[in-house]
This record gives sequence, C-alpha cells and structure tokens, in this order.
Amino acid sequence: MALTKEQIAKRIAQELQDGFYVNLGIGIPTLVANYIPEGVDVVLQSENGLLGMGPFPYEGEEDADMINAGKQTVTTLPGSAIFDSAMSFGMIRAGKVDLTVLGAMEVADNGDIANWKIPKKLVKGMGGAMDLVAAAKNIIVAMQHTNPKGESKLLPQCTLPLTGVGCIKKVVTDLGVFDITPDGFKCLEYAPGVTIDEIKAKTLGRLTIADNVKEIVV
Amino acid sequence: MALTKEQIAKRIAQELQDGFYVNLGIGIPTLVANYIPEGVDVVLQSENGLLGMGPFPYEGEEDADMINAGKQTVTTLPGSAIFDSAMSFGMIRAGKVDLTVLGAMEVADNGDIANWKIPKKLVKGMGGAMDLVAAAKNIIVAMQHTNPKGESKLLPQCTLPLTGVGCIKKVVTDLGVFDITPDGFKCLEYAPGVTIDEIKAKTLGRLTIADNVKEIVV
Amino acid sequence: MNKVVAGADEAVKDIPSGSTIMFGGFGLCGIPENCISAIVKKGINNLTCISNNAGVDDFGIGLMLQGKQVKKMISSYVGENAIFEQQLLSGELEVDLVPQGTLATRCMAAGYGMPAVWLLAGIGTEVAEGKEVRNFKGKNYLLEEAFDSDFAIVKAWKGDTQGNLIFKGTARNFSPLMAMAGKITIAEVEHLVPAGELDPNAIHVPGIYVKRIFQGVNYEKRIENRTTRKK
Amino acid sequence: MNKVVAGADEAVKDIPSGSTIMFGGFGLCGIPENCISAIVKKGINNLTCISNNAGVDDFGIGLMLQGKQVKKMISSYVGENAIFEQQLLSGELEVDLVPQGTLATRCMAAGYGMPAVWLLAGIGTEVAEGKEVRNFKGKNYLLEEAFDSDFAIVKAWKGDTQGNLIFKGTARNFSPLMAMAGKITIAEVEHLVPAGELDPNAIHVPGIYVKRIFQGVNYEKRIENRTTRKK
Repeated sequence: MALTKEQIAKRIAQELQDGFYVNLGIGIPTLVANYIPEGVDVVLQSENGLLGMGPFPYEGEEDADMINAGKQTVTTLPGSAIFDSAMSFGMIRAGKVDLTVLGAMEVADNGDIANWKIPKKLVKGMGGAMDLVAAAKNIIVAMQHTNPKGESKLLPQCTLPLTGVGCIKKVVTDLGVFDITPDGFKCLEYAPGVTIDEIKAKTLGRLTIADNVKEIVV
Repeated sequence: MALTKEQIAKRIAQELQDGFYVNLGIGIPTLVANYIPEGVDVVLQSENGLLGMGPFPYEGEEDADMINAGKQTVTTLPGSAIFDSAMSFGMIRAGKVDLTVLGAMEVADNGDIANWKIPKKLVKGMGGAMDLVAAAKNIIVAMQHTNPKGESKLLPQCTLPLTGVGCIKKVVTDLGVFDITPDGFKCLEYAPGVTIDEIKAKTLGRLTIADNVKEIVV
Repeated sequence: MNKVVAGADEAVKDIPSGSTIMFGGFGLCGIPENCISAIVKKGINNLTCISNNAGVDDFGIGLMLQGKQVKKMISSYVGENAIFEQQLLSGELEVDLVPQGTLATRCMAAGYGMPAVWLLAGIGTEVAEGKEVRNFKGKNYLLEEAFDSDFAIVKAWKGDTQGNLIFKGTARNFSPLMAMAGKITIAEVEHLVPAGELDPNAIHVPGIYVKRIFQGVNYEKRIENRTTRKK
Repeated sequence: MNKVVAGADEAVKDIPSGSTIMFGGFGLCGIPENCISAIVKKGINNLTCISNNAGVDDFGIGLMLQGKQVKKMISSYVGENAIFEQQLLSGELEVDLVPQGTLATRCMAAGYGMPAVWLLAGIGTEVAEGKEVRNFKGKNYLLEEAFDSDFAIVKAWKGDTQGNLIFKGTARNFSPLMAMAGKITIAEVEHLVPAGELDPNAIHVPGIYVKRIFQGVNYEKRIENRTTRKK
C-alpha cells in the first residue's frame, strides 16, 4: 500500500531533530507539523515573517493580522518572534533554517526541482519557492511519486521550468524515501506492500537501491 | 573680527529649514543644535542609531545606554526612534538626512574633503565620516579658515588623505561663507570686520567673490 | 514639521497616472485599505504596482484592476482573481514575477541606499535570464537591482505624528521595507498617537522615512483563508 | 532546545585561539562585559576582533589588548588607549580600518546571506584601493564583502530562553547586526526571561540567530563621555 499524504508527512516528521528550525511549505509539508515526535522541540518558520508558528486559532479567535505564508490564520507560541520579509528570507539565505519541506511537480536525479510553472497554463508566480530552494541548507521534497496521469515525477531531468538547480537532497513519496546522490535517486526505504520493482517501474530518473533498504515504519 | 566657534555654529543654524533631518558632527557642528531658529523644527540624527536626539541629561540622570556618536550622554525627545547602525547609515545613504554638518582639516575647491588622517601621526580611524560625506545629499563644513600655523585650509587640492571626493557644497569658516562651484570657492558672506583682501590672502584654492557679497549677520 | 494629513484622499492627491507605487501587505494581510479606495476613487491609471500579491477580485489591488488602473504588476504571487487573469490574457496587464525574498530584499536595498544586491534565488532558472551571475565562495549569486518607486503606501498598526511606525503581527511583512524604499511614503495607521507615546526602542520604521501619515477608518481586514480549530 | 548556559565561562569555553570574533557595542556602550572578562580569564590569543571600537585601556576590548590576546582589530575608530597605540607602533597589532556604515552593513550582509554589498563610503579614498568600483545610475559604489566570523558576542537588555533579544537605547548599535552575522552567536543579557514574556512584535534579533544565552552579572556600564546639564 502506498503511503497516504498523512503517512508521507509522518515519515518526514521522523527527520526532525530537537532544536531544528523548520520551514514547511503548503500542502503535504504543512501536515508534518501534526506529527512532530515526542520530546523533539522544533520551531516552525513561516516565510512571511514568523518564527514559532503555533496551531490554528480557536474558532472566533482568528486575527487577520496573524497569518502564515499560506495565508491561513495561525497563532503565536511563547517565544515567537515576528519580523519583516527581508529578514525572513535573510535568515533562510544565511542557512539558519535547518530544514525546508516542500512539494514539487518534478524532481530530477541531479537534485533539480520544478514546482512553480506549467507552460501554457496561467502562471501564478513562484512566491517564496525559488528563495527557499536556492538558499535552504537541507531540503526534503514531499510529493506523490507519479502525477495524476501515472507518469513518474522522479525524472532524469525536469521537463517543466526549473525552480532551483541541484538543491534537493531527499524525496519522500507515497512509494518510498530517496536520497539524491551523484548516482541519482537512491531508494532507502519503501512503503509497506510496495515492491522495489514497482518503484523501479515508476522512477524514470537514475535509481539505485540501498543495500540496507527497508520498509518505511510510520 | 573673525567669527567665534559659536558664531560659526549660529551662522550654520540659519541654513536649517523646518522639517529638516540633520546630522551634526563632533566639534563646532555639535554647537549648531544650540542655535536652531525659533519656529524651525528639525530632528537631529546621530549615526550610532538615534533619530530625535535631545539635550544632555540632567545631572544624575545619565543613562549609559543612551549616547550619541560622540559618545556623549544624551536624551531622547517625544517622537525619537532608535535603530541599529546599518539602518542608521542606510537612511543616510538613501538621502533621507537633509543636511550634514561636519568639521574638516582641509577642503579643496572641487569639494574634496580630508578630515580623518594625518600621515605619520597615529591613525584613529574614519568612524562614520567617510559614510557621511559619500552619502549625504547636502553637506556643510564648519571649520577655521586656517590651521594653527596660519596656513589656508581652503586649498586647490587636499594634501592629506581624502575622506571624500567632490562632496562638499558649502563651507562656513571664521572668515566667511563659501559655496563650492565649478569655479571653486565662491565667497557669499564675510565676517564683520574681515576684508575681502584678507579672505583672498588666506584662501589658497580658486576663489571668486559673489556680486552681492555681504556681511554675515549672526 | 507636519506630516499628518486629514485622510486618504489628501494623502494620495498628488499621485499622477503613470506612477510606480509600492503597496505593503501579504495577501490581504496588512494592505493599505484606505489609500487603495482613494486611488480607485481618484481614477488614475497606467500604474506600475510593486506588491507581493494583487489582491482578490473585490478587495485590495483587485479593486484597482477592476478599474483598469494597473499597467504592470511586480509581484511574487498573483492571480487569485478572475479579472487579473482576464486582463493578463488579453494583454492589458503586464506582470513581472519576482521571487518573494528577492522582492523583499530589493525593496530593502532601496531604503538602505544600496543600488543592487547579490541574491541566490532563481539561479539556473528563467529568473536569471539576462542577469549578471557571480560566484562568491563557491556559490553563484544574481545581481538584482534595488526597486525605485515614486510612492510607497503602507498600513501600520500604530503611528505617531513624527511618522514613526509600528506594525502588528504578520501584517508587518513587506510594509517596513517598502516604507523605507518609497521616494514619498504614505502611511495609514489604525492608531495615530501623539509623538512620545511610542517606545523609541520598539519602532519598526523611523519617521524619517515617512512623509505623510493619517488615521485610517473603517478597516475591514478581510481574512483570505480562515483556518481554525475547535475548543 | 536549550540555549541557556550558566554564565560567561561556559558560553565562551569552546572559542579557540585564532578565532575571528565580533563584539557588539559602540565605544563602551552595550559591550558584552561578562564575555570579555571570561575571554581575558581564558587567555586565548591570536584573535581577530571585529568591533567598531577597541575599548579603553582598562575596560572593554582594552582588557584583551592588555593580555596581548588580539592579533588584529577590524574597526572604524580605535586608539582611545595607550596600550593599543604601543602595540600598533611595535607591530604586535594589526588594524584594518573600515568606515562605520560599511562595517555595519558588511555585518548585516552576513546575517542576511548576502556575500557582498555595493556601498558608497570611501570612493576615491585609500579605502577603495584594490576594490571593484561600479557605476549605478550615475554614482560610483565599492563592492564590499560580507564579514565572516566564527563567533559573535553581544550584550542585550532582555532576552528569552529561545534566544530572542531586545536592546535598550543606543546600546543597540552594531549588536543586532553582529548577532545575525556570527556562525555561533553568544548573547549575554541584563534580564533573562522565560519564553513568552517578550512581545513578539518588539524583538530585535529572533532567537534563530542566537546559539547561547545567559543572564549576565555585575554590569559596570561605564560611561565614556559623561555630559550633563544643570537643572
């Protein structure tokens, strides 16, 4: 069985270490916040200018002046700090954010990522994605392994306009966990019930299988 | 009679306009604050990070955390703002400070200024002088017309290492008021009792006399 | 020194058609609602707007799009509205997409008197086309120019009669940067207070950057994406 | 996440000889007194110090000069003390003089991940020697590199257990910029408070930039130039 979105988020949450500052993108990445392991203290950064992002407000307590980068109403936590957008991307660029998790349309086996533009469709803009992928020191992509047509999103090279070049280190999909190495994607873990053959069939980019490949535990 | 330091400051104070943001250097420039004309509201900027610099504190009310760029204890005023040194020089660089008044060792007739270093003497550093002269949009130099040896400080070119190039617009000395024009120093006003001949004798740089030259009124 | 004006109409009265204007805000959070209304009423057009987003159909900069006042948007994320899409497809509207951090930093650069900055975002992408690339200590950076703007318009939480501004929560976003970048900066505030009421240590934008300030009225502060949890 | 350390000795214990260290403060205003004492006690040497000033004979970085711990000063204004002068003339001490705004902005650049900045100060002077000059819109600018530093040490007024810092008055000066620039940033604070006590809107340095924080003790806060008026 391929992982659900929640399980992808749960698996990524295992990558969190105590003391990490983490930026979570829109979509599956946002769900990671729900699965932070016990005893692991992380601080969430929202690139519109908030460090220490808390949960959604209780009904009736929404504050129009307190939103995250997905424009959702959120709260602060004890120890939160608020700053302008230049400082926010400054701390990302300076490598102070330990981990960034974001979605993608395509990832190439050299770490390129495309996630902002589909030619001939209306372009809404890259928002902070290009800044994040160019500057973050450690990026995990959370996405489905294939697109709705069943085509691989793990490619020898991106077909869509790039968001960033050679910047992705790790990909977690519904089928497995992959590091990006000089030899392309390296499968470290596979989803329960998913075979290596299925992963091979659905991965167009260069793929190797780790010697100690194992089943994902979530 | 040549002007006293206080009179030089008083004459410069006549240049202040309502609403001006003004940076006053150490020495004679500092005295300008004592002669701000009635009805003229100016805000003093101190480049260590203070806008709205107030007078010295009353005895016993000094605060070690509240100093100006001359490291003197000062106070805030209603409407003061405090900021870091990068923003302080940022606002100077962006041309937000309307007038800068500073001292000089030498000024050349093309607007060059030297005021930070005497070769073979111990160099203490330029502090903020180079930033101010390079970035301020309107700079007045306040100084004695001659050095202690009686030599002109208004020169065809500076002999000391430069602080800034072609940046000075106006010089007020104990002998007169001078604009810097493409033709060099232009004497606009002379101190009471000082003759044009004396000014000519004590000015080594190119000098013209304004048609409507007049006596300084302070 | 009198920076206080009566209201939005007076604050924007000398903005001509064809101007470049920065608007603070992220999505609908922290946008200068009063000034946008006044600009809509005034009917100037041919505007270049620098703003992270372009509002929604019936609020924010969307209202200016309705009136066909905007020639060009410089933004990081646009198109939350149908009018925008239609004007873009018809060629009436030009859009320049800029990575969000690059947008913020190019505003900051203007306020700090820096003509250009070296930034990482967009290296190897179409954003880099035509831009100078330079390697510093093993990493490639793009040379990105500071943004010039004739006017910057921001909404702050509190402001004083000297123009000092304090923002609340994430309504801060681009606003302080734009306030520092504008040749003429207009601030509308939820609470206009006398000089001396704000803590000098807590000011986000020193008054030197602000030319006009007024007490705003009737803030709707619309929420774009209301998310809550149950008690 | 535990950033709180017991005191200055623990905070500086892993700083090796030969390090580059930024010290916040302007003159003697806002200097990290506790950490300077601990570094003097520790006796490391061969240090490169980035600090606007170099203290006085018997206070601030002057104490480190006494102990011959400093190899090089990078400052805008130095030499308020005799030991400094003597070490400089004897060749024991190297000095790199940097315009004050350039110093501040090169620190800021590091904290903002910008490798270099274009600045006006020093154009046409000896400061420009060997540096790239470029004309932007009719003005010449120098390319100035961001400052790298192994450690940054600052004194703040208040700080919380997450490392968030608030400064008081003009003791702010270079300190927030350096706090953001250090690879490892150490903050000593006059008042260490639990997370949640500081207003998130009023924080000058977000905790993400601060690795270690401690409650300082016995602040002398010496005044360099006491000027007063009579009541």
